Amino acid sequence: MTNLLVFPILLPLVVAVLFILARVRDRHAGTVAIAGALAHLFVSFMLMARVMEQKVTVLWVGTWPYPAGICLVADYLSAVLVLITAVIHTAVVVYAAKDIETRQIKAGFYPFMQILTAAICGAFLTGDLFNLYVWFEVMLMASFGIMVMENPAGRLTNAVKYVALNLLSTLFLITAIGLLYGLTGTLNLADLHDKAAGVENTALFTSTAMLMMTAFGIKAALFPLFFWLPAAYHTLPAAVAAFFAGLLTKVGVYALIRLFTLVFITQTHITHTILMGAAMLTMVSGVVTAASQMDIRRILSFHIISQVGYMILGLAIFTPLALAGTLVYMVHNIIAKSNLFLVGGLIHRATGTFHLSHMGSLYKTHGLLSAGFFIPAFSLAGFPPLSGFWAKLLIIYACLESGHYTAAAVAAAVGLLTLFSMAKIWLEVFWKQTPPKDPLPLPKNYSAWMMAPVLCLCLFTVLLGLFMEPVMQLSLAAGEQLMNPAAYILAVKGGG
Amino acid sequence: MESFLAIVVGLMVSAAFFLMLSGVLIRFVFGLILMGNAVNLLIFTAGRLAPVNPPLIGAKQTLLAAPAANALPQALILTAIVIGFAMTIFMLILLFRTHDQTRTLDADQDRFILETDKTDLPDITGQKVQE
Amino acid sequence: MKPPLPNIENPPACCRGGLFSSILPLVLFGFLCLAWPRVVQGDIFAVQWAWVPSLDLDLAFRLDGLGLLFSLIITMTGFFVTLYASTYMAGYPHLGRFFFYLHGFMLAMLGIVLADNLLLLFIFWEATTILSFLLIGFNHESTDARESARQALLVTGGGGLFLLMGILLIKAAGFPMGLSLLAASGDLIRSHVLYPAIFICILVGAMTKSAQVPFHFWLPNAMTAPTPISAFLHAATMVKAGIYLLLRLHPAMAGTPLWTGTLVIIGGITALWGAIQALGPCDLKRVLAYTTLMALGVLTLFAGGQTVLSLTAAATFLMVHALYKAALFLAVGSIDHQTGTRDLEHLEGLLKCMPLTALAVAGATLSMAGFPLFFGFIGKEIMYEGALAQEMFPVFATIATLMSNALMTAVAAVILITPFAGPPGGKLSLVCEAPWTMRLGPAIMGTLGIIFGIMPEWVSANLVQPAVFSIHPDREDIRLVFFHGINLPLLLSILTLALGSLIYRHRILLRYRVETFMQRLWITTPVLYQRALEAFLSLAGSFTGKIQNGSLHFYLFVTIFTMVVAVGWPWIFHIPAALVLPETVGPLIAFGLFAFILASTGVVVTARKRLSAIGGLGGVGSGVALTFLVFGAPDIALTQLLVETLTVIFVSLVLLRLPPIDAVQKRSCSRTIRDACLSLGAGLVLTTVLMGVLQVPLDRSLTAFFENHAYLAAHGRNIVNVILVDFRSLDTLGEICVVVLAAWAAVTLIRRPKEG
Amino acid sequence: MQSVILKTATHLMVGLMLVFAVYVLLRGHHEPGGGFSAALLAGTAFALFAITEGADQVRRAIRIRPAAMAMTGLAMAVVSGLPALFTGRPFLTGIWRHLNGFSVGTPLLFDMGVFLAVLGAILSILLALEEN
Repeated sequence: MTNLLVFPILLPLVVAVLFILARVRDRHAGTVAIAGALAHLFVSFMLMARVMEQKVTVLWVGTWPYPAGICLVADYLSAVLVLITAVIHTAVVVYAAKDIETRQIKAGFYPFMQILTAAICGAFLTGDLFNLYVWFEVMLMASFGIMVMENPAGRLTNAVKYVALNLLSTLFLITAIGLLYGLTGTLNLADLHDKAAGVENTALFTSTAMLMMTAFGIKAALFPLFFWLPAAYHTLPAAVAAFFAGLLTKVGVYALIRLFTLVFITQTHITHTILMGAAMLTMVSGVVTAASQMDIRRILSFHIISQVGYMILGLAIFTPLALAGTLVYMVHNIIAKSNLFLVGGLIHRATGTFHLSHMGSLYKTHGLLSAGFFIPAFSLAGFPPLSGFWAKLLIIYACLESGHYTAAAVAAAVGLLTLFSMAKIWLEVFWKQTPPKDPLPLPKNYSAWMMAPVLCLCLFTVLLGLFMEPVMQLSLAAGEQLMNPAAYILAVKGGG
Repeated sequence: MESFLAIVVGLMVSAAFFLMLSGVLIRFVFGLILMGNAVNLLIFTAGRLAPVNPPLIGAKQTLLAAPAANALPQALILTAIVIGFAMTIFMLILLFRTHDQTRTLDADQDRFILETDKTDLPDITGQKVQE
Repeated sequence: MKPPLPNIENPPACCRGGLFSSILPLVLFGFLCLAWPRVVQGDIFAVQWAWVPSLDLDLAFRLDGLGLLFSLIITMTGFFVTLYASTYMAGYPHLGRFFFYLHGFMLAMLGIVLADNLLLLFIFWEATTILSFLLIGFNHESTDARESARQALLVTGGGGLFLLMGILLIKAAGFPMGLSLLAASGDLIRSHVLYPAIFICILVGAMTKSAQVPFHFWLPNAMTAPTPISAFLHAATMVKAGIYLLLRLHPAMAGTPLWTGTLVIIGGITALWGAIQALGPCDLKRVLAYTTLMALGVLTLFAGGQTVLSLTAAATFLMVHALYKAALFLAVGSIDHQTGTRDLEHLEGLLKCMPLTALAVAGATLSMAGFPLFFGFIGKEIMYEGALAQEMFPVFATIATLMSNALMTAVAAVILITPFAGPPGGKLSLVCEAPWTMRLGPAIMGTLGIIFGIMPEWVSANLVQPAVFSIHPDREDIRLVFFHGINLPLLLSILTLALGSLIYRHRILLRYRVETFMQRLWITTPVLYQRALEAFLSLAGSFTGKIQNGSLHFYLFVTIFTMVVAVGWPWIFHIPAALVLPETVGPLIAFGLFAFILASTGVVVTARKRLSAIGGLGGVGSGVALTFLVFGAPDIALTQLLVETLTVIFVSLVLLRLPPIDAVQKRSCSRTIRDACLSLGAGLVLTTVLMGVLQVPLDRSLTAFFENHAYLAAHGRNIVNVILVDFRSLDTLGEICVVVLAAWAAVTLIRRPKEG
Repeated sequence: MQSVILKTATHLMVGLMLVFAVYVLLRGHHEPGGGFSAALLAGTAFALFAITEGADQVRRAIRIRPAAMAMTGLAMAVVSGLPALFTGRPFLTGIWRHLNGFSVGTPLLFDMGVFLAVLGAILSILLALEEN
């Protein structure tokens, strides 16, 4: 009996409800949201501690037993991702407290963020396929809401594309769930693992797996299903973009990892080979498209795609080490990517633009901000001892160790092109002199409260890199756990 | 019966995708509604067509008296219907406001195609964009 | 290149912070000196802390002869450069950052040469890459500096990736990361099937860092950095990291024909190429950069050899080069600093104004040219010995060494004679000597060139042999001596000087020849780099334009197409088998409903008016609802019906404010056909997959559980409702969240202020 | 809508529909119906009301803000899961009291929460659209 599992979902939900029912005044909104985020961080931390102790912990919501009820399960992967979600949520809310306009607060920015957090945690924790679908829908709706929140400059045409393609993906998803239910008669993931082995028509099973892969592939922004992401992310306010960029695609990646290590593992020579192809194409197409962009947010958005490719590559290789690499990559990338979008917001505040051509000189005038960009950017490019180095190293090593030399070469080449893009931003934004026609950077048009989360996340990036051994131990344990789901299944069954 | 339902589902899906691809966003919403219906039917069919009894336990009884239709897919469909309804309404309102902004709902128009502002246009030479 | 603008008005202030910070390298140098005698005796200092044991990565450091040699060079040069920079850089903005990076760089360099773990070495390696990027781009407001910094970053960073691959291949092949352990398993590595791949990866890493042809071009361009940086990074230390790596991996990997052959060829070509190009430029720093290329080539050539002799040559020349090159760079920097130019065409007669600098330059250039009595002479003798004894391509090695040495002699003469000889003209006569902080380094290093030249035995015993023995199993006693007697190397040395003076005499003609030759070259790597960059960018642009083209139709088409292909292809051959279904008998009215649904669907698809489309949708919805009802699902039938009603109400409310559905451009016929085909394909795939699913008997255990517990445990008779509010209430909780959020978001949208 | 008869008829019908909605809600646990259907029914009733009488009338009739209603519904659904927490059982475990043959339990509260949430949601969009 461990209700602790429900708190990462429940707590933000309660905070969101409180926001409306208690009519939190606009000027207190930030404080309440930060308090809520900190509480969420606390319970996520407790959950992590619990999982470190018990390895897998399960809660059967409503006390209904296996496999009929809905269970929440936290293994290493889930617990780590919940914790990292809480961290990003906190950072973003602290940043937003000084950045978001009253208009957006009135439109319900904070409750939406809270529910979005709840949904993300729900997706990470649930042990039931249909419940996963529900959390995806909550997530999607919350993201729609935040996206169209009163931001008069926001272009709704981009939001339309985002909404349309995401709706298509949820339709694919529910179709796949329906078919899978028809095939196996169950929705519980652990039960699905057992039933999957008994499905005789493997072609049919593979087809269902492919439909599922397409659905989550859209969510995770895999090639060639990523169009919705670059279409919309660059229109978002910095805090929102940071949150979305860090987490939304990763939930898709998480779902792929969960399903393709627990359920769809009978035909790995087909499914995981396809995943590998998709991963490589995703890595390359993301990084190539990024190179052509001149808007910071567009560059970063395309890089999200590229980096999702690395994570999926780890899944496709399908060894404990590779999955550990995927986990390290996810943690690293969520932190670094969110941070970069926050920095993008600060750059905008300092220069009034997002376009590389129109800015410059920040290295001279904004030293701290330069460091704030440099650390996550070069972590993304994979420079030691920052977190991104280990992530890249693990993925490449996993490729080489399992004999996937082409994949390793692609991963390395993409690393070089990432370096190219990050160097481009650095050169244009920080080193170049501001072009004569454009205004010089403003002295410091942002408060220390907006800088603080950036620096904290930088610190995480550095610390993660310096204290890699515990992270490695945890990731390897997570990788083992994913490759040998016996413990997961036993824990789920035992709770019934 | 099943094969007919499966064909109905398939045709509805085809119609839905065709409408979505038309590029007229209102028809996209129609496609969405249609697809929602098709998927619900699909889940229903996947839950197997059983005897026509609804899954209700009679008064004074504690268990089903006779075999009944599969209740679980029904519950899933109910959830899906309501979620689909919410999404459809949202999409509709979104289009309504988008129309205010662009004065068109033809997704093939340039106003829809352009994803970035003029100044954000891809600029591969690294030279400053001329305005 | 700008004409001279002598620096006479303001004697430059000295940056105190920089001056104080030069204590760090001095202290480190002192420590190394304390350890020196014991290292010479063969002791090895090693420390080790665990860092990431799961990756076999420890913070392991080890000071042996080779490490000592490099660390001495690094700390000594580091001290002189910091001291020098404290004056040279005075007046620049952000000096704090400058010295921070400089010291960071020095420590990273020490890390490379002291690390006893290949991964740890790589981490320091990358650190030097990134710090050199920051240092080369120090004058970041100049476009040249930025571009050179980026070029260096990309080339060495790319090489770093190769090196990483190489290291990971070694690890994947099951070898330890500890360097001393790795050295012990040399035979296994050399015979491993992955050896060629490992070798190539590591070679590319070393070649980019040490600027070997064809990756050499970043080095001359990096000369846009302030002079102390050029002296430290691009002459004495960083570029030698690649050489260090080759030497360090020598016991583990060298000795194969692949290793020797490749390194000798690449090294020889780089040496010749650098030496020839050194005649070209007028910018003194560029000249020095090309001579550095020559030196790096020679070092690579000797790192390729397997004998003690070859390695002795490499170690000796390493010191020769470090001493004269750092001194020359610093001296050229002084000239630049004092006169405002470093253009050979503008410089003359500086001997009078800057005699002490001239003396230092003389010491360094004579060593560079290999005059007897100077350390360079010793280096050259041993080089010729080594080249003649090379296992592979000895003739090529000897000729390459000879030619490049001859060219070096000529270049040395140019550097020594052109700026200093003759009377000072124009403003140059006002030039004064540089401050002591800037003179100290060149002076001492120039002097060391002579001292070492006079006492080669001491150098041999205390520096060269410990270094060579730490990477070679044989204890062959090869001593550097002042005079070997009349032999082939001596003859070659004499020949070198003769050839050198010949080249010096015809240098104008040769320079012209080199220039025309360069112009005639079909393609060179700098051009290739530039073109590749441009091609990549234009490819990226057109690729982005094609794929992220903004068309929703395209996006949807690709997405649906992907789905159809992904789902369809594993399934396609099983479709016929799927068509046979165990059918359930249902009420006949169901067929009527199906027909009604399809007819209504047809109406929606073909409708040209909004109202008829809405009517069609209503028809579909109610048809589906009735189907549910007929098959025993009153709950969803009711809900579906109500949802349908509300949807129609909302659609009507909104649609009346929107344009008619046919108010669009006409779509082309082919596009409609393509869309129709794809849609039909999607329908076909889903239908057949569904049929396939229906062939399998359903496991109804979940439903059975719900049926058995709905009333007894959950106190409800409507099983569907009990599932919703109790068995699966978490789903429902999420679902009402969706509804509430959707409503809220919609209201936000509706109330959104209109724009102009 | 000038006609008094029509107005009265609408009022009557809306009233009937609302009563029916409550009926559907309450019987939902045992017969077809439940929170969703009831909310959709009530929503349709209010939609009818809004179209004939205007949004103001609806606002006046329901008194509380639709958004608050929706949130109250959500809150009720969440709250219905909390008692279990305090008795040390998993979240959303049903807690029942049996009185004279009637069973009252937290799932019923949950269902009412669903009702309010969905109704509030429909109403808020409806009114916003009408007022636009």
